[in-house]
Amino acid sequence: AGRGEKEADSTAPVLGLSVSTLNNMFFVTLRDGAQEAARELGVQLLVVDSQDDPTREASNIQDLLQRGVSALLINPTDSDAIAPSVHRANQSGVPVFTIDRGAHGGTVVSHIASDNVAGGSLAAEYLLQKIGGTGEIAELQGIPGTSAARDRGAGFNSVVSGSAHVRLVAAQTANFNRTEGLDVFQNILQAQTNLKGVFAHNDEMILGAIQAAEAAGRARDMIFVGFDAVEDALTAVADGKLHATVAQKPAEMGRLGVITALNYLAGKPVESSIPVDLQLVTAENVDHF
Amino acid sequence: MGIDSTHRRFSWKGALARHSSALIFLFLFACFSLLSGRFLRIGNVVNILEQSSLLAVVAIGITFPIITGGIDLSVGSLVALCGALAAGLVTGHAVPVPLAIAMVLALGALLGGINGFIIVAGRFQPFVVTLATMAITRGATLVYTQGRPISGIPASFTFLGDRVAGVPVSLLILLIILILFQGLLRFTPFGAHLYALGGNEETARLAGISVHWIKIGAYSISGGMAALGGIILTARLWSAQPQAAVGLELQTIAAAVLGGVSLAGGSGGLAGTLLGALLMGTLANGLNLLGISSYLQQVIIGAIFIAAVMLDLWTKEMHGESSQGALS
Amino acid sequence: MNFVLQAQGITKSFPGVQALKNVSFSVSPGSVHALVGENGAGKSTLMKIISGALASDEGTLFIDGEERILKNPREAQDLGIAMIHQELTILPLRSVAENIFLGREPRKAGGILLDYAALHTRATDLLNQIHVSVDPSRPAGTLSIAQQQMVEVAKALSLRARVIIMDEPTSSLTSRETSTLFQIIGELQKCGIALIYISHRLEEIFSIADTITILRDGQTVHSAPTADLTPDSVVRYMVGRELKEVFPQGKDSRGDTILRAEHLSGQRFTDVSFSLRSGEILGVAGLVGAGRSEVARALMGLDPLQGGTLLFQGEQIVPRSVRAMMRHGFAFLPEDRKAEGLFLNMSVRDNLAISMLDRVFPFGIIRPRLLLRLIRDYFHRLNIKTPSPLQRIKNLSGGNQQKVIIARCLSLKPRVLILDEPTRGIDIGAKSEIYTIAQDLAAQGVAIIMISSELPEILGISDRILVMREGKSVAILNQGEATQDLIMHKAAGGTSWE
Amino acid sequence: MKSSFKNHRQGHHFGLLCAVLFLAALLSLLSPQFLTTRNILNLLLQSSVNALLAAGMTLVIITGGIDLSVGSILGLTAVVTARILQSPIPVPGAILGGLALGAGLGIANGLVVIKGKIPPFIATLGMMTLSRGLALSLSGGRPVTGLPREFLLLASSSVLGIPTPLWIVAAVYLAGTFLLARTNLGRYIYAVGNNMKASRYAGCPVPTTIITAYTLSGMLAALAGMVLVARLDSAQPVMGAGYELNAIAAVVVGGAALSGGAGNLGGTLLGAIMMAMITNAINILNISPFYAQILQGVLILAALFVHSAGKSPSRSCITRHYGPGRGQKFQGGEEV
Ligand SMILES: Nc1ncnc2c1ncn2[C@@H]1O[C@H](COP(=O)(O)OP(=O)(O)OP(=O)(O)O)[C@@H](O)[C@H]1O
Ligand SMILES: Nc1ncnc2c1ncn2[C@@H]1O[C@H](COP(=O)(O)OP(=O)(O)OP(=O)(O)O)[C@@H](O)[C@H]1O
Ligand SMILES: O[C@@H]1[C@H](O)[C@H](O)CO[C@H]1O
Ligand SMILES: [Mg+2]
Ligand SMILES: [Mg+2]
Repeated sequence: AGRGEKEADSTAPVLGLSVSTLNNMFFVTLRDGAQEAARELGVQLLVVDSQDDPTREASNIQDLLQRGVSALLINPTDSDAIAPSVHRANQSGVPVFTIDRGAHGGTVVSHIASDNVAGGSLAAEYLLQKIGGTGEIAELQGIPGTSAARDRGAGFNSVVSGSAHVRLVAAQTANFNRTEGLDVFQNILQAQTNLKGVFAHNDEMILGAIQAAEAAGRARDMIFVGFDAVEDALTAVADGKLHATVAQKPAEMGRLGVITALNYLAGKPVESSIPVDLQLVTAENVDHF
Repeated sequence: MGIDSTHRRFSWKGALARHSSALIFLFLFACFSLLSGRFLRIGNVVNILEQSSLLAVVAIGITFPIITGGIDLSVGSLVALCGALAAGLVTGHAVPVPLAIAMVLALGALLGGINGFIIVAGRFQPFVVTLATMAITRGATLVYTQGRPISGIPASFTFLGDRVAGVPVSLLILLIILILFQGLLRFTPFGAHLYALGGNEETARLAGISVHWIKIGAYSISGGMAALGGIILTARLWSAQPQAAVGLELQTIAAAVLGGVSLAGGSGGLAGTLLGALLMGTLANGLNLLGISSYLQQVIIGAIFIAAVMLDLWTKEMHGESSQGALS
Repeated sequence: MNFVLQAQGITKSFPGVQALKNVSFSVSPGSVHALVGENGAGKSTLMKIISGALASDEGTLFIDGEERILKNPREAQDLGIAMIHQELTILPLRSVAENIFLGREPRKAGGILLDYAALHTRATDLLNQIHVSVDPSRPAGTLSIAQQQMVEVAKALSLRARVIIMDEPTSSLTSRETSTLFQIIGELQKCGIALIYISHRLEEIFSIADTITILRDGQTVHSAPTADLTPDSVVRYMVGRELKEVFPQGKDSRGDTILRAEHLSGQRFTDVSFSLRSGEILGVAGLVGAGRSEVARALMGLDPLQGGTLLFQGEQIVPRSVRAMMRHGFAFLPEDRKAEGLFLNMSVRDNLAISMLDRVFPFGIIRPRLLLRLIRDYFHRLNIKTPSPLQRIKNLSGGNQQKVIIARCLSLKPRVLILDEPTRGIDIGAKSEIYTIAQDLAAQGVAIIMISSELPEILGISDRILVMREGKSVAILNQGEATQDLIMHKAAGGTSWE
Repeated sequence: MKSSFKNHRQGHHFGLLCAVLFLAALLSLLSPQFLTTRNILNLLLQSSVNALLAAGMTLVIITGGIDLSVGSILGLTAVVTARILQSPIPVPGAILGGLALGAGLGIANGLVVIKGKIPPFIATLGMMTLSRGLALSLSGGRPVTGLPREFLLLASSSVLGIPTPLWIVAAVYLAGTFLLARTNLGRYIYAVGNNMKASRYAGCPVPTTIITAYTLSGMLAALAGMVLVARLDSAQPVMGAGYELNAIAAVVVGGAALSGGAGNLGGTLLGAIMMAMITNAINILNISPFYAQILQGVLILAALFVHSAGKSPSRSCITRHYGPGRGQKFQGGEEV
């Protein structure tokens, strides 16, 4: 008898967590937060990894339902693509909680997330303020087609386009990836000689960009803003290399997910939207992270 | 001529050689059933079938170019493009669903045919040509969707990803496809000529077979099935994703190879491919039910894949030797 | 005179080669028209043009007196011209029946579906017609070469061909199988079918052909009824000069026994015993499938030996790998030049040098000048004709390719040289050069094992002849006592070929 | 250095060089920023990882094989090397350890291909999944950071004004070219790719040759991984995902035939540079990144047409089975 048998004879609820990808530090931290909470509360948490593939995600969630989870925590690969899976969970009477990204369909008990659009705006506002409301800036975009890239870009651009003296001269994708952040920003630097700042849809890319700017001797002339507040980024903020990053608190999201689900299963009332506040991490407040 | 046929109609070794993937399949099935109480349930078996059906449909398509001795790397991108176009047609342009499906299937077949055309016209390596069109098609998908998913698919479309009386519609589609193409392979001149071409292109040409058209046909089928895969996927996800099916091409090739389809061309069939796809689906499902970490799953799948192909080749070799021995 | 087929002024060039220059050629019904010429004379090219597999640059074809332009083999087939290609075109995994009717399978349901029942019965009928008893549902790859050849004949018949072209059909058949084929050719002739027959074996040509056309360097040099020609005159036309002796008479140079095989067994052979002396040429005769190549492969470490002992210079050795055997002083010329011998896309230099690299450059680093010097020596010794050592070997004629591979063997400075069908598909001029090379080597003390299906050459060149039958050594004959009949008797034994 | 393949392939090189120069000229017309020393150095630097992978891939492809596992081997060796770097083991030890691991994985590939008789496409596809899973397992999905400064010099230092990675690439390509043109092993690599069976009959050390090619490919993947780690100051388990296709594309653009037996490193280097130029151009001209893949695909197709003159490829490496007669079709009753 393998692990599969255990859940059957215990009466404690079993939670299922579907993560969009465990190839990314951010979600690994999210899972860790959830696992920690589950351990503390003495419930079993089954984790599946969609590897950023909505098809695999649908199958994985089906498998979780098959294993008879009492509640589903879903960190979707995409808000649209997750709808049918949520629907299927609804049909089998399993409550669904979404984390980090929402679902555009089906019934979700509560959504635990920070608002990526708001985060994008937050970053833009900081960036514009630091460059004095005028000048040329660049944007490093995430994997085309992912909701994080879309939402952060939307928030960012809504602020930038509202400002008459700031020009977004380069918007290129670096696929949430540090290597590409380095290479792509190297090329952008080549073309844009008056850049005053850059926003990247995640920290990986901004860290690559900083390396490119340092190599070109232009890091001092520029403001860098990232997203996620991963460990490396916090160090960079503390070192004064990175000016700001938008903290998303992934571990907190994971933890809240588990707690909310258990509360709901225990019959306690839960909020339908549980915001995890976004915070701008700068040199001033980095010590608190 | 004295050396006569002591040709045997049945041999255990032969049966084993033809169905070694079936054995592995049964073995895995038994293991998972023992290890997880939830594996061997009707519901889960239906799940596996449903989960494998997309892979199986596309893999059945790709089997055709592989039988010619070629390969099609563009299917993953084609799934995404065709899925997006289908979604775009039924939402943005309000095209009736059956018409949209027909249009997308035709387009997939056309794009596949273009692959085939480039391959035969330039006498290029299929691997390289489809590597190029894989990139181009993915780029086209991004341009068409502008990197955004397309949602708001009507129920008349999404029912293709649903279940009817507990039976997944995609599974029904798969069965129809299987029967249709199995018939095409076994009972029509096209099928016979496809195998001939895969066995020896020059021989086929000298026998007056229009090898170019057959190749183009094979790639069209591959493209058409990728389009069907895209349709099923869009229906299953209620939306079309620009980054859908990344890497699916390698999975489909793996499924075909697991099913005993030789990359050298000229042999293999759809039943094998189906079995290969089911094997992969079962593996993913079983490992999930056992709660194996996704990282470890990749290690296990990689190892089982190599071992299974080795077993397949070895049993085939045994079979091959026994048939040669029958002569002397 | 009425001709079923006439070709006029056919010209064809390939990049860098003029394969055919203004060749004319005609065939009358019910006749056997032989086409001979040295390697690369253009025989296959001419036939491919006639059968629609290649397009000519210039020239016209008349079929039944009507001018025709053939765009593909199919059109030729529809007009009754079928070709059995030099390289067999069997699909090994498909059934015999499917092979016979490939591209023209009987259909039903308005042409949409294959009619397997009809396929099967029609194939059976055809095979019976040529007295071949194989199960038409059997995969063609499991047939012997001879049987496959018959499948090709059945294929030609199924086309209701009125002209059947056979390009070196006997190059891999033994005399028994060849005579079966000739019987069938005779029957076909009676039905009014014309045959175009290409072969390098003159005795065959003289026994079946009505007319002989001789090509040289892409041109017709002579065409006449067989009765007006003699083998000598044909050879003269072919090579453009007098060829005195095909088999040079070497002196007996035999020394001590160098190799002794006792009761060897391996894949597809058992209980093979023989001995070999330095400076000796041991011919190995047998029917195709007798296991001669297998013995050679086992001696070279290509296949495992499963039993028996092998004594080399009195010491027991076990052939573990080709490289190990090469270090012992063995060299091997494989029977299938294209598949086992040549690196088609590599230069003549690299093809020749490949086996000696490790010996000449023990540190693994090539010294190009030295290499070139070593190679030129072989070009000279074996009279290899190539524009440059850097020429790709695929552009050389078959005979010269073969000599390059022989040079490769010689580059190993062998003490034992195994030649498996060294003259297959090679013209008479090159053949005689190869015999001379073998004699010279023997005179220098090299022990030679020569496997051949051509009895005249076995008889002409061997000091002793080992005869194999069904995987066993059945006799060893001395030069004086061996005759074609005796060898055939030993080789065929009691097996019936009818 | 006269060698047969050079003789026959000079034309291709020339065409490719012209194409690179033409593209460069076009880009410098479109953007004044293109033709600056800095940008050219950047561009070369950006192509360096792909160039290293493609060098190994070229060797494997000439033997008639293919190596889909290079991207994953890169990721796994990067993680392992970084882990060793975090330990007290000195930097050279870590580098050697990483290279040894890459070589070991390459040997495993070679063994599965030649002893297990599995087509290279399949063998290395399995290895690709397997080693990616190992990289993720070992790192727990997290980046490995905090690497010693000396190690970072591998990427950040420069000699004579030229970044160290470019020297590494230059050294690899020179050594590789020498290997192919002037050594016994080089001849064997071409021979095996040309005709596997004839190579055995001619006494070439076939298993050694094939295993060596995969080993070098694995080692170069490890080297590429180290350059990448040094550039980024961290190792990530997903590093190198998808790089195998870029490397294959560079080799193909460089003119090697996937059917084996032909190709050389000069072409591959130009191919890698051309691929990097596309990304560079898109970034500099701020073209929508959606078009990047389309341009790359078009480049590959264009390269095919350029190289096609006078060639008639038949079967590719992926269709090839190694080993005596196994999985091969028999013809004329004998295995071919
Ligand atoms: N496809 C080709 N491309 C280039 N040259 C060719 C081609 N086919 C034949 N040749 C050349 O044309 C000439 C005639 O070749 P062909 O095969 O007709 O000779 P053959 O008389 O049949 O010789 P053999 O007796 O060796 O079969 C030769 O020089 C050969 O190298
Ligand atoms: N089991 C078998 N399967 C297929 N073919 C076989 C088998 N046994 C014998 N043959 C036939 O025997 C031929 C090769 O046999 P072998 O090499 O032992 O003969 P050989 O005496 O060396 O003949 P050759 O004159 O061709 O050198 C093949 O061409 C094939 O037709
Ligand atoms: O929020 C996450 C992280 O920012 C990650 O870096 C990329 O994917 C996004 O969805
Ligand atoms: Mg010929
Ligand atoms: Mg033989």
